[in-house]
Amino acid sequence: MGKMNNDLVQIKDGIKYIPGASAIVGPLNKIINWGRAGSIWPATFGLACCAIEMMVAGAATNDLDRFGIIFRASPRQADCLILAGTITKKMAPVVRRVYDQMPEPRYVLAMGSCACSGGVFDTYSVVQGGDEFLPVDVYIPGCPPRPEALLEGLMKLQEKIMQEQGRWSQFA
Amino acid sequence: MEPIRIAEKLQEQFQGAVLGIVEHRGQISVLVDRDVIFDIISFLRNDYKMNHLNCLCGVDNLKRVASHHERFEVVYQLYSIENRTSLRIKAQVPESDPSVDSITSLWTGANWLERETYDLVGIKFNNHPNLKRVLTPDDWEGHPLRKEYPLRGDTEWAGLIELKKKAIQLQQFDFHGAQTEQGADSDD
Amino acid sequence: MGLKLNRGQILMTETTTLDVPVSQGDEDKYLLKLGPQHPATHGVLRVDIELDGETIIDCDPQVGYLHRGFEKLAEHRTYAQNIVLTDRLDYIAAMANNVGYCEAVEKLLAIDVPDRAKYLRVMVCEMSRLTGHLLWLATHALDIGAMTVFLYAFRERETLLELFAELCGSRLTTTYTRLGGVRQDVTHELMRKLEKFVDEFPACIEEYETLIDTNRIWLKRTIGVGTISGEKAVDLCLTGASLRGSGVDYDVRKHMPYAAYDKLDFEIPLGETGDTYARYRCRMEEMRQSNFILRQCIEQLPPGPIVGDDAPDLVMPAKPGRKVEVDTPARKALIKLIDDRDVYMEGDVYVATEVPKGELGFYFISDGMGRPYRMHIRSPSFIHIGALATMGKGVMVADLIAIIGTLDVVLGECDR
Amino acid sequence: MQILIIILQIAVLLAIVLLHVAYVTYFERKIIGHMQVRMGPMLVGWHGLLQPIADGIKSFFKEDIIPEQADKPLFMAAPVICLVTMLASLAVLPFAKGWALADINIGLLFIFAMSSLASYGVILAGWASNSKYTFLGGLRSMAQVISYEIPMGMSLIGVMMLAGSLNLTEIVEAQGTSLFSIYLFPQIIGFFVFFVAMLAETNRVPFDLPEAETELVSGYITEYSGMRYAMFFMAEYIGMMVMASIGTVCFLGGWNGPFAIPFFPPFWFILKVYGFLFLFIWIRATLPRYRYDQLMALGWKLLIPLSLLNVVLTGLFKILAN
Amino acid sequence: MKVQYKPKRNLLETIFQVEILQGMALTLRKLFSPPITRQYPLEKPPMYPGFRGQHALVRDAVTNDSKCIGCMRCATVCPSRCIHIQYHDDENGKRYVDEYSIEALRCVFCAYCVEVCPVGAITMTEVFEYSDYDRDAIYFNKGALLENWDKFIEGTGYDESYVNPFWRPRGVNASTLPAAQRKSVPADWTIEGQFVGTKVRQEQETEDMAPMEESNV
Repeated sequence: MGKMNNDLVQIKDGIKYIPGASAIVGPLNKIINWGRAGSIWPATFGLACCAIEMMVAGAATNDLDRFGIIFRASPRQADCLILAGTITKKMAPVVRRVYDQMPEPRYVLAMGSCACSGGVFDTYSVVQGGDEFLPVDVYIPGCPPRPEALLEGLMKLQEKIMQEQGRWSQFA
Repeated sequence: MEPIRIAEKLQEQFQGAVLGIVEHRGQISVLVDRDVIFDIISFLRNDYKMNHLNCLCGVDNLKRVASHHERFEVVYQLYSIENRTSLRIKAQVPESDPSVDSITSLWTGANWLERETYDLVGIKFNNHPNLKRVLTPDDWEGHPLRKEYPLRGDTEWAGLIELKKKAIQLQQFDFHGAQTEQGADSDD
Repeated sequence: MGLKLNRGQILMTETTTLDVPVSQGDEDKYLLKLGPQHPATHGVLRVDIELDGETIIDCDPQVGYLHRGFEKLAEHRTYAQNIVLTDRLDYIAAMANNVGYCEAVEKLLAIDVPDRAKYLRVMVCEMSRLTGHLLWLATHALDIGAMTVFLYAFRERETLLELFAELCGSRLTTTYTRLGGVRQDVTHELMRKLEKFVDEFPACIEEYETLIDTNRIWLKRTIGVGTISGEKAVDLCLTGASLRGSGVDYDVRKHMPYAAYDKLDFEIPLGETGDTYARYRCRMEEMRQSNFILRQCIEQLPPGPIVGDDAPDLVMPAKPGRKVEVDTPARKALIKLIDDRDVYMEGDVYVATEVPKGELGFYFISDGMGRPYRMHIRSPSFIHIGALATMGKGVMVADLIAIIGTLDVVLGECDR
Repeated sequence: MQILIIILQIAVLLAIVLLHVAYVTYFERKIIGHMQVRMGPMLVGWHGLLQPIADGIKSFFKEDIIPEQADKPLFMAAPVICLVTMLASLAVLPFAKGWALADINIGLLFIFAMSSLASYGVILAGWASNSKYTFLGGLRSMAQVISYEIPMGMSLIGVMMLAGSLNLTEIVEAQGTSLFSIYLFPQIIGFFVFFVAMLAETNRVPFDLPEAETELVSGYITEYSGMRYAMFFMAEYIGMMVMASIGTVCFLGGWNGPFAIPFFPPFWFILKVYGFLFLFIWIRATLPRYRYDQLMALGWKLLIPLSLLNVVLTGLFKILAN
Repeated sequence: MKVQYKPKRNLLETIFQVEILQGMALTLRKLFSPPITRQYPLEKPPMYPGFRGQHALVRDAVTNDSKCIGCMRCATVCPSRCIHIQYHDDENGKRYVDEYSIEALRCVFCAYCVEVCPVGAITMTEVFEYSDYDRDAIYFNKGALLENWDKFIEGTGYDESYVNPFWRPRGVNASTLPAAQRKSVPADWTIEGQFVGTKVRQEQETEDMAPMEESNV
């Protein structure tokens, strides 16, 4: 990592580029981001109530497949982790492990009050928010959010992906 | 047969062991000594066809111990599918030795209910085949449904502390985490 | 550059396989931990199985991955606030839980419910039974590999959920009942939609049955799988369709009628063989019966208020019938009032209701305060998963998946 | 010069086939979607037409994880074996008269050999990943392929007997004399056995046990990510196309149009292949999945006797006809 | 009642796979039937009054501020304890609400706060799309809650007369409600206009008719 840094010029915090390469890198970036945004595959990972609404979002009425989103059972092939439900303390290490098994680039959506902040369950056995141990990209409020709200969150995530610069994990 | 008749019959059969009969909203509960609990329940099961175990749970009587006999209680709700009668048995369990006899030999299904009671209230069941925690992690401290246990727990579970440490440690391998770290490097 | 390597190393120290680390056992035996992240475990169930080839020698379900401390939390909230918690218990059929909870608290505190509210409760109960059974059918079929049934079942479920949203503003977590009644009355339009649904639903059941009912693969996967005799089922404390599939006639709606069930006409379908197919048939029949009950509700809904006169206020656990002062100064004082006031009688009740999964019982102890002293939930799923240890022995991996599906468990209710 | 032409031919064939593979996945999602009263891909490109390309780009730029405990060389070799063998079997397929890269005399045998080799890739993937699910998936796949190669080969013996050749071009040409100039009707039992075995061979529903999602997560590909996963995916779909092509060649008269309608011959060929693929997708949308032992029983107890019966009947038919 | 099984298939049905073909015919039929999918970003789902969505404080047209009187009933009844109110009383005993904030990410959307509010100050709107990259953006203070109301009114065409069914529960006697909540509502929200079972209605009608007939005679 250290040697790579010398070639990179930092524009602002978190954004760097190789001087002179922008003619190639720019369009490539756009294409990659477009590809990623167009095929977000979340891991099949339901935790609690919100998982049911997540299933509804994948069913015929809302059909996540329209966005190119299909659920993958194995985290190795997933791009996105939807925290759909309450994360208990017993479950938290497992959630983290699933996240660790996902290949870069990976994104996390916290769906619903419980995943965002623990919700009504301010008790001994519930983690107060998924962001205590995971980098959450999008927070979706609701208890549970409507399936459309999940779609909206995923569209927010797509917007975020489209703005990324140089997240090419294969070659990073 | 009316539940109250059964309760009276119990009082007859197990003299001294039945500590009282309480009625609330038409439901009869029988307070019994914990030593005879297995006999009483197998008696009910065999002689009165109380073949369905609705519910088995532990109660901590810390805050109302004055009006009751002992610190803990194990509540058995029995129902007879044939006769359509139900009866509640409450075994009194002292704080000094919180244990009762297991009824897993009568109902296989009681296995998990007893484990749950052990897990959450901390009452031990003698002769239980596999008495370990079921809902909380194995290395959990304390029994959450005891009255002195605070709602948010008194100590943090070791597993979560470890996880948070690991999360911070792994942050540098994350895309955003890695970038901020790189930024820090290039400043040097 | 180093990103890949470093992450791999850290992964290695933590785990060698995709799943939870596995202890080294016998050479012949093969230990597999299905879950908690597994597509067929309906959430976060973990089943540790010991395999010999594809046959399961030992099966040990592990739960608690969704243990949220319901019973403890309920002791710290008022009776009215706990209705909100029951939504999240069996989140597939939240209405049925609401009704079960309120029936229990009303019995404990002796609150009367008007007739109309009783009928409305039955109505939403049966609607949620349909949603529950449809979700069961969908996931059960998906587990066995028939993916289209999943989407067809969700199509009808969606109609019901939208009806819930119209009735009480939320699709899943309904919070519909109140102590002493229900929160909202139905509108004419809602009932028109419901009537349309009731008319169309039998054809939809036919559709599912066309796909799987006589399909040879479905028959092979379900007949003779997970067989339990009636005696064994009672011994395992099973309830609901899992029990009735074995021919034991026990349904709380008939045995201890609550709400308006004693005024309605319906039958309890019973299986004979006690295998997965019998349970499947039972649930399909139950859906038809529920549809029939819904039609009766539409016909017989009596006029009148939806909340009883002695229903307690939401904020103040006042004595029944007592008028509540609106402008009590501050929250602290309010909370103190709630805690101190000796409003209810001491005592305990156990009230069972029939939810889609089986018998849902609430055991309450009141010490006279505005909050329950102890609330125990007899959750059918917890006991059903307990039975999985017995039923899962000696079958194949694929059968275990079918058995988990047929027991119809939901982890939110199991772990509480 | 000869070599250059061949290389050019290979390149053109690969490009066409890979494009078809990409769009077969699109059609599968679309058709299954509509069968399930939903829509399938809609928003990436017009009616989701760019969906396969987006998937491809994403997979290519995805991090490539090799589990630390995995057997690295084998782990990396497995997807390559799968893909290469499947691509190699494309070489002998006659898309029209004379339109085969290698018009060899043992065409059928070559394809069998290659499809058996591909299952080595699957087994290696299952073993090398060093994970429980992949291992079980690999085992299931091994048993399945062994038991279904036999009925598949035997079901085609009837075709070979009728055509008197193993060369695919000759098989197509030999069908000219048959009813409707296809072997489907004289070989109806053989076709049935072949079709079932074909489903099993390509791991499609109702025989998708090696990658049964609800049982083994993703079976043998559980540990693969990014491009390696995409290679398995492509291999699976090329496998489907190859099998469909054999079905077309052996039972449906290859490039010959119905009632001898003259038209661009590869059109008929591709149309028939797509007919098979549609059937694959249609079955996937309808049927549940067999259990492992039932699958074995079906293969050994039903399909093999049936295919033997077919051989006997074909033999009798040939004798009587002569 | 014993469950009924369909008859076992006979040999002919086994050979020709009739039941599988029936299933396949069904899926083929569905292939050509219109999909039920709602194309979400273009087509919004139908919303009904009383959907429990984003929170808002009703803006009072007169004072241009919230109607909240700081009675703390909502904060008390909230099961997830996500409402925080700060207020001060002046010398005359009049109460001023300084800050009213809702931690929307902790809220369980039960609408108890709406139901208990005596003045109809807080409401739940029909907005549900407000996810964000930032957790703080979904912590609503008083200004944000008032803005939510403005946005809701603007977007949906409702005006001041919007009645949330949780303020004014359907089928409840209006006289039992606080004055602020006695708004005019559609007829079938009142007890008089409520839906009555079809059979019950018929019976009522015949009963009503009967005396009339008698009087006619």
